[in-house]
Amino acid sequence: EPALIYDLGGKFDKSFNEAAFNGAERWAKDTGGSYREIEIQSEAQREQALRRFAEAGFNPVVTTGFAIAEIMGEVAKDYPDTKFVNVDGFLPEIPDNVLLISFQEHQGSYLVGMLAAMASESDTVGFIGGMDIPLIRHFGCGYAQGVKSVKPDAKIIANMTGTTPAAWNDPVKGSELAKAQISQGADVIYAAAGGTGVGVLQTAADENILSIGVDSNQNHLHPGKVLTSMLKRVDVAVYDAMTAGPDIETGKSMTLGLAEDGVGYAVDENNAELLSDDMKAAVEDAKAKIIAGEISVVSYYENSSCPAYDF
Amino acid sequence: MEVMPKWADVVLVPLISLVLAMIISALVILGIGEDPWAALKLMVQGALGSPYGWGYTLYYATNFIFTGLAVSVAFHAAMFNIGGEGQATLGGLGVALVCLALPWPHWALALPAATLGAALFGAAWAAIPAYLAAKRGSHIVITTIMFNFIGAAVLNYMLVNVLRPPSSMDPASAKFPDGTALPSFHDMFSPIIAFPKSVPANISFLIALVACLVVWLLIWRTRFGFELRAFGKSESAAVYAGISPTKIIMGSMLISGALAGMMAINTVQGEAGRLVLNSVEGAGFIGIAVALMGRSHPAGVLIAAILFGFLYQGGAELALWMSIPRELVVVIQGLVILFTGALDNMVRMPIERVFLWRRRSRQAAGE
Amino acid sequence: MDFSTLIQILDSTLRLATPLLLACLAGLFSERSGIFDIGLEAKMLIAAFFSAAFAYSTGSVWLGLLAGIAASMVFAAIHGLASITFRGNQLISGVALNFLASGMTVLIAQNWFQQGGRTPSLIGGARFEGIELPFAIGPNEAAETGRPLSELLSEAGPLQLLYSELISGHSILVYVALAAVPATWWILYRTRFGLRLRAVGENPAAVDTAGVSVIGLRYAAVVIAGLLCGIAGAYLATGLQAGFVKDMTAGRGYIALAALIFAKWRPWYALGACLLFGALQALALRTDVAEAIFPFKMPVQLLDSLPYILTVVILAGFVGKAIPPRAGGQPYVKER
Amino acid sequence: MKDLADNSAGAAGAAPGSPPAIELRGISKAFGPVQANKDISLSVAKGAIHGIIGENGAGKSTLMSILYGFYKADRGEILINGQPTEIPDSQAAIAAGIGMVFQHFKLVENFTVLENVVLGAEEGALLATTMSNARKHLTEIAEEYEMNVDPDAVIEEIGVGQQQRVEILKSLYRNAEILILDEPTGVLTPAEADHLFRILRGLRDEGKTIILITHKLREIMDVTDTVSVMRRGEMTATVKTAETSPEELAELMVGRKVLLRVDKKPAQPGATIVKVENLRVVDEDKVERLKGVSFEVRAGEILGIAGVAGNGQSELLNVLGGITAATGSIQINGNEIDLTGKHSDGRSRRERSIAHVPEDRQRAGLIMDFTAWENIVFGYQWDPAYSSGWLMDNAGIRAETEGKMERFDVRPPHPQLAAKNFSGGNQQKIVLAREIERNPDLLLVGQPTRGVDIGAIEFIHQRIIELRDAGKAILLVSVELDEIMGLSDRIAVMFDGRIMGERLPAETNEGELGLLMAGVTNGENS
Ligand SMILES: Nc1ncnc2c1ncn2[C@@H]1O[C@H](COP(=O)(O)OP(=O)(O)OP(=O)(O)O)[C@@H](O)[C@H]1O
Ligand SMILES: Nc1ncnc2c1ncn2[C@@H]1O[C@H](COP(=O)(O)OP(=O)(O)OP(=O)(O)O)[C@@H](O)[C@H]1O
Ligand SMILES: [Mg+2]
Ligand SMILES: [Mg+2]
Repeated sequence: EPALIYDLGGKFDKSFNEAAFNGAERWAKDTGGSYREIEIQSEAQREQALRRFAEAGFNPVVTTGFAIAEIMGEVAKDYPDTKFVNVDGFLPEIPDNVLLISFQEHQGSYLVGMLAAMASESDTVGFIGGMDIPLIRHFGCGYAQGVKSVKPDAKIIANMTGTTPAAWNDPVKGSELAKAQISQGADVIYAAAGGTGVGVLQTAADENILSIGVDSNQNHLHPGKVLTSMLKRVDVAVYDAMTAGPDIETGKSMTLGLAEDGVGYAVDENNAELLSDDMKAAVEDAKAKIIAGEISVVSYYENSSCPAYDF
Repeated sequence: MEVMPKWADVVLVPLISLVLAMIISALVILGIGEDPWAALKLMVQGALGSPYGWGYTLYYATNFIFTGLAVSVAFHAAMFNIGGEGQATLGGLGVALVCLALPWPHWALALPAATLGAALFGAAWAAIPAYLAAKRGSHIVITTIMFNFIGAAVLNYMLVNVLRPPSSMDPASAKFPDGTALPSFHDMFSPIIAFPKSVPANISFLIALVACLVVWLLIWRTRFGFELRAFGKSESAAVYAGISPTKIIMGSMLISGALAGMMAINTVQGEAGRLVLNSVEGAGFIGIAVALMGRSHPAGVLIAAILFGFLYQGGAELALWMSIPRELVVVIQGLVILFTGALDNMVRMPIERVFLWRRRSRQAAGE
Repeated sequence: MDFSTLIQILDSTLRLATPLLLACLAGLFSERSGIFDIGLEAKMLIAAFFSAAFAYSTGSVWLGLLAGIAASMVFAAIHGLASITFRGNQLISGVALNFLASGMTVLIAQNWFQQGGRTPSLIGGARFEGIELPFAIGPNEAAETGRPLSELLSEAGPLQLLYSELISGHSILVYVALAAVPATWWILYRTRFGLRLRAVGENPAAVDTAGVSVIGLRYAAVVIAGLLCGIAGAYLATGLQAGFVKDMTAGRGYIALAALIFAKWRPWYALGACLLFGALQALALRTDVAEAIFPFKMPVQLLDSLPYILTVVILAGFVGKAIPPRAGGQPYVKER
Repeated sequence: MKDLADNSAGAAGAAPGSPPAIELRGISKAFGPVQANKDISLSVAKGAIHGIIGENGAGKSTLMSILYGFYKADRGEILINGQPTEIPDSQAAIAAGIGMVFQHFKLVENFTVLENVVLGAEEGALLATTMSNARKHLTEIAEEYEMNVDPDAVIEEIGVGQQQRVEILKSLYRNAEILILDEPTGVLTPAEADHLFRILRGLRDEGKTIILITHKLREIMDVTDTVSVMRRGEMTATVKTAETSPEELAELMVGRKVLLRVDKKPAQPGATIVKVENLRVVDEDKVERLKGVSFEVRAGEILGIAGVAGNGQSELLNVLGGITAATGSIQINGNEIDLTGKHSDGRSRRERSIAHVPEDRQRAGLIMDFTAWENIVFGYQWDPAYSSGWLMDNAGIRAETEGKMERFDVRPPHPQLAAKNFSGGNQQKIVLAREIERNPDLLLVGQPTRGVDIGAIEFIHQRIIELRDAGKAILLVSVELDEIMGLSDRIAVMFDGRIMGERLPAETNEGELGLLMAGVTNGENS
């Protein structure tokens, strides 16, 4: 029986934890299996949950968020028979029973950035992040590169919601930021801000401009108003890990990018009319080139800086 | 003359209140379709039934002792310091800067230095609101609320732009040198009590206990404490007695801030070994509830802090084994605060009547 | 900063100030009667959830509003029970309610809607729409003339712009909040109830010996606070947003409390304080304006904390000592 | 029970045979374990002024609060004009025509006079008409009873005498037929008290019934028709005023003979202890409160400062006590002391052997929530004598407190009891014990016997005289002319921030002092 440990944001964070939850639910429904889960409430519970689940025989133990990776690396050594999987984390040395899954968010963001630039009439696009942390800059940086690749002179307005945990759950502030960006000319806004993003998408729909969702497919929230969503298939990763069960291949890290369909952009009936064939063609072309290595999207992580936007 | 014997007031009333809170919690648990009896057993077993449980319960309690004492000290001077969150945040920064500054050879050296760093930074974060309150009459509640937000921004900036090792994408400081690692309960008590290696409770708990004693001495046995309480009870009388309001406001708030800051040695140095975003996790606000419930007395704070530690660890066990949403734990915490802290008279009044009646009938019999 | 930017910032100010103002006035009623209320946050949050939940289920935002107000009043009644009837600690009661609201809303939301602790998005009549005042240039006029709104606005004179953009177009609750200021003032200073309310917060014994029920007055005040917080919460969830998201009040109750102290517990000052806080927050959203004003690139964290820093500066520089209602925070105990 | 009075007769204006205005039967009331009233019966004829006396804590206020519906009696019956009447709250009392002026006024401090009068008796839901009618009505009443107050004055800005008028006006505004006054003269000047009694007599002559609680036997003899004595919660006697004497009442009250006059030897003044020159104080509102005050007090003498409250006496005490900054000069034992800055606070004064018994024991002299032993060192907590090392020597302080409580006859003699649980007289004794036992060179005393029962007054006066006889200087401020005349060796009269003149008690009289207090001089001084 697998176990799933969510990061501090909780499983209803409108972001990758919720995606993980969705993946697990889908797995449970498809296989009829059951899994154990915990939403930790404090830093100290990370290690506690890992050990308790491992001791109780859950296998594999799947975790989300980079913050748990380090302690997971240490705990894993004490439980060689248990497999540990982490989404988003990084470890310099990976123990044999650990699998690290990370996503090339910048690539997905690059593609939605291209779409944003193509859809924009004002040549001004917005980005709203939850908090000024490297992960969010990473999203924003890929997005900015995508925008600039289509319209080198386009203006990018970026805002971060705040510095306290409330920053991820303040849709009202998200709305106001969106309005502020709209009044500065933005007509497409990409939100990477958890629950705050709900407000961004809402306001964009109300004000009749386009928005871009994040992590999971949020197109359905406002049909015809959400240009697309940057998909980060945490749900797939979790689904696959649970499906593989105790036999999952570990001792390595896996990077899921465009090539692996780990990231992407959402196309469905809700946004079919928003994406012209030209737009799709251009994006598909870029996607192929990125996979082929012809276009290199710079990751903010590489040297903590972004070529397309000065955070 | 008191109506009730002290034990009834100190033990019986809180106990019945707690039971009431538990009954309502049980109804909520029933409401979401789980078994309340099993949940209760799990909480008690998981939090108090083993060294493992105690190792976590006391870890959380340590945080709440520090922040609870912080609120209490200020409270005695009639200062409502809601800035514990921000002061503890800055305390964490202090600990991190100290721990990262030198290749500390041994924790026995690092601990006093880090404690000093935590206290200094926490006190510094309380100093501006205190100064404004003393000199400009600014309301301490507003300024400390504002400083909570500002503190969060400072920490965010420091972690993202200054303390984060270039190679790491995690908004957190580098790992502290090994020499700063504090002895955990496992290291400290291993031959006598078998705390598992992983429990986060550490020597900071003992420091917290010492802090309780020191605060008790400070408030009730020193001249400064005497003056502080006098000022808190009656500013006009304090002025008559020649007690300087500035001295008391500044002194009490600096001590309060220092205590809140010291919480960081438990979380930042003791548990995490590095500084992360939001390492305070609301303990500053819990400190308010702890201080109020503990009637601003160190002994009361200690008990209330352990109660909250129990709720945290018990809640974690619930979350681990019963797939109970963490919001339920928050609800239980709210109910416990409500019943033991705010609705205590609902229990006390009838009990008082019983005691009064017994006393009267005994007097009547005696006459 | 040009004129239209100014208007946009002011517009944003008004929206951000509205929930603060309602909560602040709620606190004003409660604290003027001698009952401290740090549970403003809780009441707003519970109201936000129930208003959204009922608006969604019934399709009527008005029923939602009523449900939100009712929920908020239930919380107010618990606060009253603890702090008036049982003479408990008012601060603890408020803290406890904040915990309860934060947990309950998500629990119930998940139980009812299974959408990750939030309500489904509200559409149509389940939301408060902006009201277009007469003669204002808005979507209606754009639809009639068949020309885009932005074009119409760009042709408008400054006054027309001010009227159309800033005054017109808000949801009805914004106007309710603004109207609540003179109403509060009038109730407080021009009615019997207000006279007694102010008296009970200063010296409950005076009210008691004058033959008026202290308990009744305080309950009334606390319930009015519930009403106003209910509107504030409903405005967040059904006016500004289209649904409930967990913890969506995001600390606004505490800011409202700060505004209340800032306003020295007076209605018109409360308007000023909330507008000021709203304006500072609105300004912090405008990186472009900040960059134009300040000659250097500001770290986002500094920009983000600017409202709080400025509040402290203003408080220290221009606002004198705030004297709370004298009987505030203490239960009325005649005999022990 | 010793019942010497025949209540149905005697009182002026009452028709023979009509039922008493007030009749209490078997009233009992306990506060938790404290039995404040035990089976009390009392009847007061219509149109009478009835006095109630008793030691601090005897239960007088409690009984009257029950009559006014503020407290609920545990047992007993109330009859108003012969009708059994339930009085569960003050509203019922007001409806029954009862008005009460409490010992501690029940006024909203930051409201105007008019608002306070109207509160609870508004005509309708809106204030506009209520206010204009009330203003008219209030002016009428005020004129009728010669109680001028400015209806728009804010309570906290007017004197206590005025505040008390507001309380009485409140009752009259509500058409009270029965008026209860609990220690109304405790804070009044003799002139104000005389005025009050004129009003009370006028009200009686109109047929209103009045109950007056006071500790001043002279007032009882002056104004009442009948008087009751309470002891330890019981009504021990009711007598006709005309048939008793102060000495008898005092004995009934305290249970022993009480010395009603101060007994002291002539003063033996020594060296000058304090020399004050040209003292000036400007308050926050830029009003000059002291306008150049000069005097000196020598060892072994008591300088009494007489004056109507609010003429600068409080400021004078506060400057000497280190609470208020001032200009001018003060020398203690020949040394100049700071009047502003760091070394002008209360502690610096205490270090120079100046002790201070403040006018307001509850707001300044005591921390009401502190225990008696904590209050015994309050203000002197820095003294090394009270510490051992870093910590305060609490056990030592408690032991010392026991001694002081015994010597000052503080009842109950429990050092652990909080100050708020002592009666007013005993609270005052705690303050005096603390200040006098420091054996200061200069003792500042403000209103030492305000609200204190006669047994305690006698005691307090004796202690002050003893300190004088030990060669210490004493500066006494009191609005009680009796007290000033009885205790002082010299009397200075203050008016409008200035000393109008100095008199020797033997060579002056109340009339002359009263004129000085009103600012009338015969060319002397400024
Ligand atoms: N509200 C109260 N709660 C508890 N005990 C009280 C209360 N009021 C009075 N008492 C107690 O009841 C007793 C009678 O008090 P009361 O105030 O009636 O005395 P009093 O005769 O008016 O005294 P004084 O002359 O000092 O005014 C005292 O022992 C007092 O401690
Ligand atoms: N609410 C109360 N709770 C407990 N004791 C009280 C309360 N109110 C008054 N008392 C006690 O009742 C006694 C008499 O109180 P009262 O109000 O008559 O004032 P007092 O102490 O006589 O003051 P003063 O003589 O200075 O006017 C005191 O012992 C006081 O401590
Ligand atoms: Mg009395
Ligand atoms: Mg008295």
